[in-house]
Amino acid sequence: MEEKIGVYVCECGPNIADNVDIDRVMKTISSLPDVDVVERHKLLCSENGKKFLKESIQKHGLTRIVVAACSPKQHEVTFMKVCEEAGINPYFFQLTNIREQCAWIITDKELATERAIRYIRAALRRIPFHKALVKKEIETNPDVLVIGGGIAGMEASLLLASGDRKIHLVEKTDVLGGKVKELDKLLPRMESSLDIISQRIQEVKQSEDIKLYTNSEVEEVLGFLGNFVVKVKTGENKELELRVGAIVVATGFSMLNLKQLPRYGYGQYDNVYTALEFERMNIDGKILRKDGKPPKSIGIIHCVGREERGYCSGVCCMYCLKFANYIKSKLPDANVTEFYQDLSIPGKARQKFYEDTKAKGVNFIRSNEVEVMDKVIKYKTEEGEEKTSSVDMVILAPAIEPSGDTAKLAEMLRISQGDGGFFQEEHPKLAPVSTSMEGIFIAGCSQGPKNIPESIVQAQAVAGRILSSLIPGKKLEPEIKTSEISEALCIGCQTCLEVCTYGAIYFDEMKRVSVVNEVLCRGCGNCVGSCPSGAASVKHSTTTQLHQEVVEALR
Amino acid sequence: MDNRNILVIGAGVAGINASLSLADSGRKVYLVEQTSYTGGTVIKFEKVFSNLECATCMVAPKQQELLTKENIELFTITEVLKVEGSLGNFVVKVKKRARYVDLKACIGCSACFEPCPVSVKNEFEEGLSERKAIYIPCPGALPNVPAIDTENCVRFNGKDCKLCEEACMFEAIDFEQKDEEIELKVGAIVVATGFSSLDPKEIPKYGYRKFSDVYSALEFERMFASNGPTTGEIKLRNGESPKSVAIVHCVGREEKGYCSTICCMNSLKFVHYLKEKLPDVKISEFCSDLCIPGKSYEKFYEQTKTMGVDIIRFDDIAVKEEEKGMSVKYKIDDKGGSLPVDMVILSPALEPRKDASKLAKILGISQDEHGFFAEKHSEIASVETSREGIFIVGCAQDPKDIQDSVAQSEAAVGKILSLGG
Amino acid sequence: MKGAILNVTENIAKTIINFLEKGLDKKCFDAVLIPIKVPAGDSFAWVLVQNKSLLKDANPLPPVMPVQGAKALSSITKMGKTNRKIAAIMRPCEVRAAVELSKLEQVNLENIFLISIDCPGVLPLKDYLGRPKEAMDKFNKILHSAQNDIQWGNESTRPACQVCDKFIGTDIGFCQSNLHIGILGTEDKIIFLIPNNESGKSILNEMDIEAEKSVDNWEKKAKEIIEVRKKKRKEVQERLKSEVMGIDNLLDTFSKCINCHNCRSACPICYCRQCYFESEIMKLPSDDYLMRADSKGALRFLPDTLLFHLGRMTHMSLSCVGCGACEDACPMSIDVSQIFNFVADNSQELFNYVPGKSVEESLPLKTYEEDELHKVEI
Amino acid sequence: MKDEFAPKIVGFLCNWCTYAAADLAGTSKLKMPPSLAVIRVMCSSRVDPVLVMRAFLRGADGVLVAGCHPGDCHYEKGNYYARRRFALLKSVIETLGLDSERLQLSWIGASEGYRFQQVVTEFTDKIKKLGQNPMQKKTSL
Repeated sequence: MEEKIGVYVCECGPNIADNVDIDRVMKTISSLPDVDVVERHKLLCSENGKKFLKESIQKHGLTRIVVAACSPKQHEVTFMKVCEEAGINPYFFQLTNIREQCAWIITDKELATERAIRYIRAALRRIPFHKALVKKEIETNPDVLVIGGGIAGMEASLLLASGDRKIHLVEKTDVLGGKVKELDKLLPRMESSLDIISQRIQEVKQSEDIKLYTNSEVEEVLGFLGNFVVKVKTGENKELELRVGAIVVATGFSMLNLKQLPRYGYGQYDNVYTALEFERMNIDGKILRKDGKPPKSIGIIHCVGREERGYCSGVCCMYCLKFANYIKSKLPDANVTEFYQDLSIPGKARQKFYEDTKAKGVNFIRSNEVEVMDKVIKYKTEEGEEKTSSVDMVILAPAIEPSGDTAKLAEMLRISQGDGGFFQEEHPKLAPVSTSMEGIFIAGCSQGPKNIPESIVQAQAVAGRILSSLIPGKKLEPEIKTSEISEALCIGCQTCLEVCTYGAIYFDEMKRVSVVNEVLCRGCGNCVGSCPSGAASVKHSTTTQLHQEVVEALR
Repeated sequence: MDNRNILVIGAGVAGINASLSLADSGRKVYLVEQTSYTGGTVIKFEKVFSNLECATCMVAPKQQELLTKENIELFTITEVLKVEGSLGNFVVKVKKRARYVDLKACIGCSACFEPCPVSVKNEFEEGLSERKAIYIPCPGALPNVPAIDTENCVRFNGKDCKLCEEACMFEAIDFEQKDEEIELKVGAIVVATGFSSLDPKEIPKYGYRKFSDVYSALEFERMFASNGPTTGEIKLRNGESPKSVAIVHCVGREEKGYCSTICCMNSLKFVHYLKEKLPDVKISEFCSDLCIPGKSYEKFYEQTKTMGVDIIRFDDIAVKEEEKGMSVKYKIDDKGGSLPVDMVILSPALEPRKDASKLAKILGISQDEHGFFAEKHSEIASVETSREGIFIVGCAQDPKDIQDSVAQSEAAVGKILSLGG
Repeated sequence: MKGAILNVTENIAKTIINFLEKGLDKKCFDAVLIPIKVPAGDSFAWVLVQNKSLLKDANPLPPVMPVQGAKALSSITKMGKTNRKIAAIMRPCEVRAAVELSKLEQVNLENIFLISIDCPGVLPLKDYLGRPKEAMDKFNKILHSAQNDIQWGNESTRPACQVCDKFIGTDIGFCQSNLHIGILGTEDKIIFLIPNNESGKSILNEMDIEAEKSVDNWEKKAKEIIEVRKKKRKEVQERLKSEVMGIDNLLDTFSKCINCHNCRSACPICYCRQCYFESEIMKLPSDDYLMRADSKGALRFLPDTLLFHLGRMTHMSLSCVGCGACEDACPMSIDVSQIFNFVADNSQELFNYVPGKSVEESLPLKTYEEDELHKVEI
Repeated sequence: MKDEFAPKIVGFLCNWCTYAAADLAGTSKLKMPPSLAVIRVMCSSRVDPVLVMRAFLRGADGVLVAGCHPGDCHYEKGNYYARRRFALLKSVIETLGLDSERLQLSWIGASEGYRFQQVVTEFTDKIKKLGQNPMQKKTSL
């Protein structure tokens, strides 16, 4: 059945009409063989403009629509809705821009009219190759897998758990609480971390919507957003298969191994402790040297491993100040010196904590080169002078690193590692807790070094992203204009698979062809640009459609 | 939670993100914005650190999605008057000031600008260029619909002028529009009102507004903006390009008593701006501490250093005028120095909005000693307030970068949706 | 560089075949992929030999390359790895093409034992087919002039072979075979067996051949010839620049092209199931051709000949190993391989990529650097 | 002015950045030569080299591929791949002695209306100097 094509030219008040000779456009386009209806209107995007368009489509029984007006970025959606209401598939429609890219930028009215006609003819060449596209919906499983039972993992689990959404919390060790439970007091009000953490752990254990698997690890992850199948090896060495809709990675961090940095004397001299060891000491109550006596002069060294790791971990300055407060409260007349490179104390409350600590008689020395010898710290001042400070205890603040199994997990989840080896967020500014693999989220220090409040905010943010996208009972509506790969043409070279940013293409081992996962595909067309044989194509932006526009441009 | 609708105050990057997520989950969102445009402070930036991404490319798609999302109702030039009730049943009264341009009819063709006789300093452009009484803040602003500034419009000051109305072919301009008070019933409120910058004029030693070529960070940002007053050209008041520039960090830190988190990174970004337009300009960056935490920020600092900038530490600093240009006098420990420069860029502290205390009273939430809204618990509940159902996100709660503001906005969504209903 | 030295019995080919037979006996590999003269005697074909006795009239270094070795290996392993070990003895360009195809999932190198051999080049198929006997003598003369003749095989072999600077199957030829057989400068008395990696060494151990002898003088001679070839390659490319490059020269050069696309069928790197230039995308309504004829005045048919060649060059120039199979296949004797080689050199130089050098090195278009190629940006 | 050579340039503009910049140039009424025929693609990585080659051999006086600045890509990495493909295409054309000056890759951000005007104007001038694409008249092409 021959397509019935209608062309609607919008005057946009004076904006197009002033610089494009609409009459000449109407005359030229009407003379074209394959056009059935050519109409004009003062303002198609207005209410009566849309009514006029809808009625005209229905009256003439049109099947393809070309509208020549403003930018598709502004009104493509508007006119597609009108087509839908008029009873034709919204993708049998092309909006060509004769305002921002024609009437408004070309001075000579003759030339602007010529360009407008060319753009309309380009749309007319292209529209016969348009195919009807229908909104897709896919079933989703609302349950969520949370990897890591630290402060971030627990917070996300508690917010996500509800009657119609089960949470599977997998923890590698046998206890919840992660690194926070290894801390004595929490900033800034020096509350005991036990009070805060144990209450959280209770809530997790008591919630019947959270299934806790301790001493367990994720072995394999298959599937995609809404339909993940995860194999978990549990403590009793059983293999479990969990079906979930989203995965939250909250695997925390590990501290730089200080043995790698001999100049700090860790493991060589007595009384040189890491931050966590010092926290342990405070949890146990007393600050004592190896020989059981309280120390008289303590050196706290910031930025240990900052140069090697190439980033500032951001949290050490504050907890080193906290240590000074531990010491001053337990050993008021002990001498405390902090060696730092830069004081990272951002935000409204942190500088005050620094000034209060300094007021307690803690001395601060800025030095980029610090070395720990037996009972003495050698350092170079900014002017390059070598100085020493005798101490009988040293506390080291090591850099924060990705946790041990980050690389393995990244590969299993097909997400990438970014700066510092931490998991790479989808967008550093607007999507800090999601990844390029839709349905897989990251929270806390697994995404980068951060303090407790920021980890908790990120966990709550992951809950926000999942609660607003993976809704029990509601189907997911993925992108419609996705790419597709013709099974007949594909030879399985997997070039497309490797260039796809979103892991939206997988390889069918049986048929030895690449296949697009339409739930993950966002329609960028990178695979099509990389495919030599033209087997891959993007719906609504096929090579033939684009070539028709080229043909008209060069007529 | 009985009422599922949500009120979001402030259409900056945090407010937009919260509104979109809440709308995605099916909630009805009322987004109230004080100015006539969305995008808040972020759209004033040309690029954002640390990957120097173009701010408009990043935010414009979100602004467009906001304008076309069904269950988001945007109220521009609107402020909150009264808030009553509690979690699940808030009744909010807002005052929607007249825009005098019909949002539906106007198609943003800007035909009405040219005839307007009035020309005043454009606040969006930090006063670097002028705008008419009927104006949009900058090309590409969304919604792309002008507003009439009744303070400066001659019609609203006695003269019977209708020039803009006559220029409009769509009868979009309606002088009879009235301010209206609207009552909104919502279940929760997200406060994303952002920050304002300390006015460096308050600290005389920087010579701001005294010497000609001392600029604030936002002024320099607009000077560099490709859609801004100079379309990106970096020029002194006398039209020449600067040969040497000093960028001063921590402006107002001592007076305020806190570090504003983002000025170091923002100032390092300016080195890239300067080198892009003026490859052999001499740049010195004056800072007391370098606050560049996190996995990516130090890498940006190291990369910036390779472009040729000398980092000078200081305890105290002042800007002096010389016969030609200016000089920066600085002191560190007991040593000091003075550096002649043509241009000085100041990174002022971030402080709460001027109307923060008024809004705090209306919302019934408290403020901290600096005037930022006070969070319920700084460690484990930093997006909640003492009043249940009212959440604070972004720089309104504490100076932070875009990533943390967006994370907090998403966290508020998480808390709201987890309350069920 | 270390390797083993075998004394030649009768001739080089015989010695290599004995080595392969010994390999089969010792179960180092279960079959051998090797060219064998066809019964009609005027060509060679790849044969997968399992019965040792049939190896006797095989020829590891045939005078012609009717089928590029990588194509044979691809058809064996395209659907997945073999579970039995196969030793394939091929020219360095065939080994490199096979490695390149493995990165495109068209060859699976697991259980494949690649043996390369110094390659003097091959005769054009046309010369051989007409008079196989005389051509064979000419080829043997080239082969045996391997003693010290710096101009080793560079007049009667194919144009592509005369300018080939990667005819050695070791790292100096950017090749990653498991084992390389050196015959240069050995005056037919000995051959060198040079293992390129662990699997090469282990096979030699299994066959208790000790590979600790120095092969430095062989390597020195090879490098000399490589330099000669490099110089000749530059000269040919200069000539091409003036004679073939530019729109008019190109149109004249390809005006004789009959669109048979043989060059594509013979090419080991062109692996598509259906070529883009024969797919639906290129089939346009008749008014398109009328429109083009209208704007140009006239339009030649079959159309888009140059588009096919230029388009194919964008598809394969990064992986082209310069084996010259395309030129052998061209019925109209268009010197396609020299043009494609010239384009390939420049494309590969862009990403300093050598096709088939290593399995780990990713194909340039499958990856990217964040900070690169600023000269193409405006 | 009528018979002066009016170049025909095909422009593949990425929807998120350069097409937005073109719209912004429009709303700011920035005048530019009418030589560019804009074709909107979702990402510069959608443009495969043969699509550009077909336009070039069919007689396009110039072909412009334009997208987001590296690092700004809406799909994170698309423009990195597009840059490599474009570099390969340009190398093939250059080696064959066809004037690769007619192919241009530019990064134009959404707020760079002026830069879009400048790129279109300068590219048009460059093509005017190069003259008509000889391919247009070659009958055997």
